[in-house]
Amino acid sequence: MSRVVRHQTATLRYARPAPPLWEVRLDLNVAPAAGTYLLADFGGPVREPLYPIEVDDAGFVANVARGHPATQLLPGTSVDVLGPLGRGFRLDTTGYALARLLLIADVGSLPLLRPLYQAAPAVALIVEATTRAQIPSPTQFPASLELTLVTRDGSSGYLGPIEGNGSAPVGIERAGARVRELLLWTERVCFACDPERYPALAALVKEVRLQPQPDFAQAFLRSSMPCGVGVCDVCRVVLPGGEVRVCVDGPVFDLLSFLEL
Amino acid sequence: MSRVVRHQTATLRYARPAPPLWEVRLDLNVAPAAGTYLLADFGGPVREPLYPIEVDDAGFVANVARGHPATQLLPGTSVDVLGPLGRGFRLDTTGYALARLLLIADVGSLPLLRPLYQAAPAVALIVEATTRAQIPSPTQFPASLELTLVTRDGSSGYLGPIEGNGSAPVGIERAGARVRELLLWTERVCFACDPERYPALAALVKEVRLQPQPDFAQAFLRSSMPCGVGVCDVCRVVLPGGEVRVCVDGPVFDLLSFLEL
Amino acid sequence: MIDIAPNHKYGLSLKGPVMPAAGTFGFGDAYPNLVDLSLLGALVTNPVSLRRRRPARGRRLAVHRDAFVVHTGWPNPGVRTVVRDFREIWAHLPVPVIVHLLATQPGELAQAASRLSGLSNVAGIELGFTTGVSPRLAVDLLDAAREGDLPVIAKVPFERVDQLAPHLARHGVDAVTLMSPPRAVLPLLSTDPQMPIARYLRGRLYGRALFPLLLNALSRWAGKLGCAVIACGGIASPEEALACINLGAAAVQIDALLWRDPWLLNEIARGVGAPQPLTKTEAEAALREEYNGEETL
Amino acid sequence: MIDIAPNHKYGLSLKGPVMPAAGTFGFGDAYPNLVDLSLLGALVTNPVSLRRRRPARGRRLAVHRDAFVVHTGWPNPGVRTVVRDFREIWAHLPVPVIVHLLATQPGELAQAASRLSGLSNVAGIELGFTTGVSPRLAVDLLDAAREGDLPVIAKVPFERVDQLAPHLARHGVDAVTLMSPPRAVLPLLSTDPQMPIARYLRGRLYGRALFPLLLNALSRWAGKLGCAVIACGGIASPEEALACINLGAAAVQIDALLWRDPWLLNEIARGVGAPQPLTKTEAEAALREEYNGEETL
Ligand SMILES: Cc1cc2nc3c(=O)[nH]c(=O)nc-3n(C[C@H](O)[C@H](O)[C@H](O)COP(=O)(O)OP(=O)(O)OC[C@H]3O[C@@H](n4cnc5c(N)ncnc54)[C@H](O)[C@@H]3O)c2cc1C
Ligand SMILES: Cc1cc2nc3c(=O)[nH]c(=O)nc-3n(C[C@H](O)[C@H](O)[C@H](O)COP(=O)(O)OP(=O)(O)OC[C@H]3O[C@@H](n4cnc5c(N)ncnc54)[C@H](O)[C@@H]3O)c2cc1C
Ligand SMILES: Cc1cc2nc3c(=O)[nH]c(=O)nc-3n(C[C@H](O)[C@H](O)[C@H](O)COP(=O)(O)O)c2cc1C
Ligand SMILES: Cc1cc2nc3c(=O)[nH]c(=O)nc-3n(C[C@H](O)[C@H](O)[C@H](O)COP(=O)(O)O)c2cc1C
Ligand code: FES
Ligand code: FES
Repeated sequence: MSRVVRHQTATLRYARPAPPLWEVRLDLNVAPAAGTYLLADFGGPVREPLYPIEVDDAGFVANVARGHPATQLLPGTSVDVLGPLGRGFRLDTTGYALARLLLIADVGSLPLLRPLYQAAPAVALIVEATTRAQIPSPTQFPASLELTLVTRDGSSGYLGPIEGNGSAPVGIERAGARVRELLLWTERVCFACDPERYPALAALVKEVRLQPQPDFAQAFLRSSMPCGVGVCDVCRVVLPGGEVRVCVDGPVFDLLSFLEL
Repeated sequence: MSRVVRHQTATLRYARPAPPLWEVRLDLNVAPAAGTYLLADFGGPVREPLYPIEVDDAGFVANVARGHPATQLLPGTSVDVLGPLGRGFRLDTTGYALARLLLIADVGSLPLLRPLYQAAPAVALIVEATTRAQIPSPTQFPASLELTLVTRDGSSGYLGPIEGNGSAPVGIERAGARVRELLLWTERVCFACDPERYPALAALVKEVRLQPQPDFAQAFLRSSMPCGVGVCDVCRVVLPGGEVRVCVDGPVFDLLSFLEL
Repeated sequence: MIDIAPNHKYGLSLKGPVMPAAGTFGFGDAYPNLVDLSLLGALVTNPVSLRRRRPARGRRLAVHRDAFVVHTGWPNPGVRTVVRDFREIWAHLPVPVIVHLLATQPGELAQAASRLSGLSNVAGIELGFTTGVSPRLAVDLLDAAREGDLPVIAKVPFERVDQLAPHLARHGVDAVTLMSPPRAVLPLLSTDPQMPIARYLRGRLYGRALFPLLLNALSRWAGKLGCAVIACGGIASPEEALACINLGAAAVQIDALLWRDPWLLNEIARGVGAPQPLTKTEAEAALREEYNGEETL
Repeated sequence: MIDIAPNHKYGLSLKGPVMPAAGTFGFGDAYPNLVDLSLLGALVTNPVSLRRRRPARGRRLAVHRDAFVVHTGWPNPGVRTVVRDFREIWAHLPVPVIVHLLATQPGELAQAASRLSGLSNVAGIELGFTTGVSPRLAVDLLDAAREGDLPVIAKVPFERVDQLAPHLARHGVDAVTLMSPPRAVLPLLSTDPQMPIARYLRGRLYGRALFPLLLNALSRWAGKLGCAVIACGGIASPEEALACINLGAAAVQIDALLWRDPWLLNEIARGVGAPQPLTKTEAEAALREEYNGEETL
């Protein structure tokens, strides 16, 4: 379990509104992989996790809430960070390069999957929102991405929920068949949704793929993480598949850990 | 006792080192008179007093400690201030303009008297330091000021203490005679010294002037002042002349309030 | 109107739930232009004793990050002089006055309380106890204060809430203020490098960190005492005041944080309006601890 | 060397006065490159119970300015698994290990304590009590823990210091840690505008504001118990550690503030060196309250 914990000084490049949140960019020597995180000291009594939503060689971009102290910092300010920490998305453990990747997200958690948009030659993305107005404009996605839109009220795209079944009103199509099709097509699927949905989503994957390989489906789990190294137990949760600490065992878990037995 | 309390927004003009302290300049609509103060909000849980050491129509300069949060502020930052508060030096209560003014200070408290350097046609200043090295260069004083230097070790100027008596080693002159001469010459004397010396200084004034008018001799008293309006009792002290609150009854008191009976 | 002493013959009715805490706002005349008293529920005076008390000596304030320690010894000129100097001002205030009395000795307290009877617009007494007061003495002091005819609120020291609040409630106190500030100690740094910590200051602790401790006290006692509870300790926003009222506080006192921002009193009064506390069931639900099963195996 | 258990047959000798607090540093392997353990006096483990404990559910952290509330329910896999997983690591640490045991029931505690006997480099037990523990149960727990052969330190809940510290000292505890964190409550804000405060979180309070409360506890008890006192609560600098040692603390624990700055442990260890507490007379002088005479007239 013992692992080296990196301590870095990042440089704030900019902080700008990206409604309803803000975006901050930090320059950094060792940039975080998708699904990992950094614990940043913004002056509060505990560090705060920053999850990368864009990554390049020189650093990364993360979202923070409006009014967050980071939004008040001037470009060039040094920020003390621990990390990258945690286990991110695992795309290359099978020994061969991934050809097809499926991403599934609530619109609120969608940015967490952004670093994966070009992680394979063919990437499909299913985004679910409550209603049409919440769905980002298609111009915000790379053209290479195969996009499937789902709304809970059927006001745009397929009728959700993704994990749901049953019939739809005339003229509206249920997401179910499309989701199943993509689940059969893909080599890996990465989720970023409200965790309360993971048990049902796990059941869906299990149903479609029968015997999915470990890590075939991966799910991102958010948590308060004051320590990041597994000592404080604030992020320790009981999943159906066993007790885990989000900070070191996650934040990305095998979706099947959420499968209720 | 009831009085209006002014609430202003000052603008920080600059913060720069003035060893061993820092100097901050604040622009302000109603600038403080010598011996009064402002209570500024620099983000701590209590406001902090700022005493003016230079005043003009557009604002004032004050000293703060090294590392004080004000030293980290950028020019143009707004600072929330209450005041001016308190009773400052009183130079014009006798109905005619003051012609001769004497200032007496420890070298540490000297800046507090700086706003009085040109408060009368003839101003004399007695500065006392422990040793020669502490005395500021004479070029730092206006040429119009009649300067008397006193050191506690006789290494420069007269041999202190100001309130002391007794003979001096050959070649060194005691401050006593010079101080008495200036006390007889002046119409008012303003002190900024370690308050433990005020009882002895009061006795000296009393001895030289016999029946000094009220406020002939005035003494500046420093204190923690979290409220500034007389409600918290943190600054309430018992002087031989009665119980006072430094924030509203001072910070400048009749020196004779310190006279032990 | 909120009646925080419904069992008292006069009651103690407040137009709103916000008031200053004893020792933070003086006797009513200190912030004439910065605070609109008419928005408040009551004025709580600075502490008063029967006899004059002198101020403590030496350093009396120490700041530590977000908190600070104050030690004054509660100087005051004694109840007779306070009444003489302020009765006219109190009579003309737009809110009722609650006089905070320092409670040390029952005989003296009874004398002090009786001096407050019949004063125009003086509507209640709040008692301040020393931290070490025994439960028996606390009740004797309560009884002494009730020899005057005003409703009596007991302000309970932080360290003694669990012991004294239910005890005083059983003995018929009209209301309880939770809580007077914790005792705390901070070093006073000296400039002597050989002996950097030559002195410590012991006193009352103020600051925003009191708020989570206050909520804990409220969650344990508000709604369970059979009398009104007034919340006091580090409240600095309308949201924080509402968090107290939700847990069952009938009113809130704003403490030494108002030295920095006196207008906080009005901001909070405007922000909370005339709030409704949660029902008992709602409050219990809001406080329910979530466990994932207890020890197994 | 500082012996914090001089009356125990083995004693408990520390190379230096600085250690992590229980629950903040894990079991010894979490910060391999950020903390040089050899600079510390001891390692205090996370809390361990006889049986496995499950984590609490729901939100478990709430931050309020300079302070924060944590609620975990002290999950741990039980003493048998902890010993199995960490005994090898402990045996090779450059500092002695003090295992923190959650003390609820004497029989269980005796079993847990006996599992620690004879483990290489395990040099002591620190007991954690629930806030509401009765003095009698606390002593029964102490006696149970002593059925193992290790020195026993009692970590006393903040709210109960005055009651439990002298009581446990009279009953022969080897050392006392002042203090385990206060219980506190914070609102958990929701996004529902109709019901902005739908939940509250109750838990342990951490942050720098604990420090003035810790110094108060130390000033009341360190040097007066006849046993060693370890200071714990919001210590965040060598100066603050020295302020505790001056008042008579034999050692200091750094608590949850080290999650932000793990290197604080080493910084404080380097900064305090091998300090000498003040003599009793010096400490009394440093704490003397300065009054300007009591009530007059
Ligand atoms: C010369 C002199 C003048 C004084 N003048 C004043 C004055 O002007 N104003 C003033 O307010 N006080 C004054 N005091 C009182 C002072 O502040 C203390 O309250 C008093 O000294 C009692 O202290 P102690 O040492 O007896 O006990 P302390 O240790 O102070 O405790 C007093 C009692 O409170 C209990 N107690 C204290 N803290 C706690 C806690 N955290 N938890 C539970 N119980 C606690 C103790 O068990 C004890 O019973 C004066 C004291 C002296 C000696
Ligand atoms: C279903 C369930 C599961 C639980 N699981 C866990 C768990 O996993 N981990 C865990 O740690 N705890 C657990 N607890 C215990 C919980 O945290 C409380 O300690 C327990 O509920 C006792 O609370 P209470 O309501 O009886 O009294 P509380 O109000 O919590 O107080 C308990 C005792 O402490 C005293 N006390 C509390 N606060 C103070 C104070 N400030 N000053 C003085 N005395 C005080 C009280 O007087 C009382 O005697 C669990 C409780 C329940 C109901
Ligand atoms: C008459 C009297 C009344 C007191 N009332 C209180 C009180 O209401 N709250 C409190 O915290 N302490 C109270 N104390 C006890 C404290 O020891 C302390 O004196 C008081 O809080 C004033 O704080 P200070 O002396 O540190 O300024 C009281 C003490 C005396 C002598
Ligand atoms: C076995 C046991 C041991 C406990 N030990 C402590 C302790 O050492 N310090 C403390 O503040 N509370 C202690 N508590 C009591 C608290 O109720 C609380 O459960 C504990 O502090 C853990 O905090 P949390 O549950 O809020 O995370 C203990 C509770 C139990 C059940
Ligand atoms: S964040 Fe502390 S254990 Fe995971
Ligand atoms: S500063 Fe508050 S009374 Fe003087």
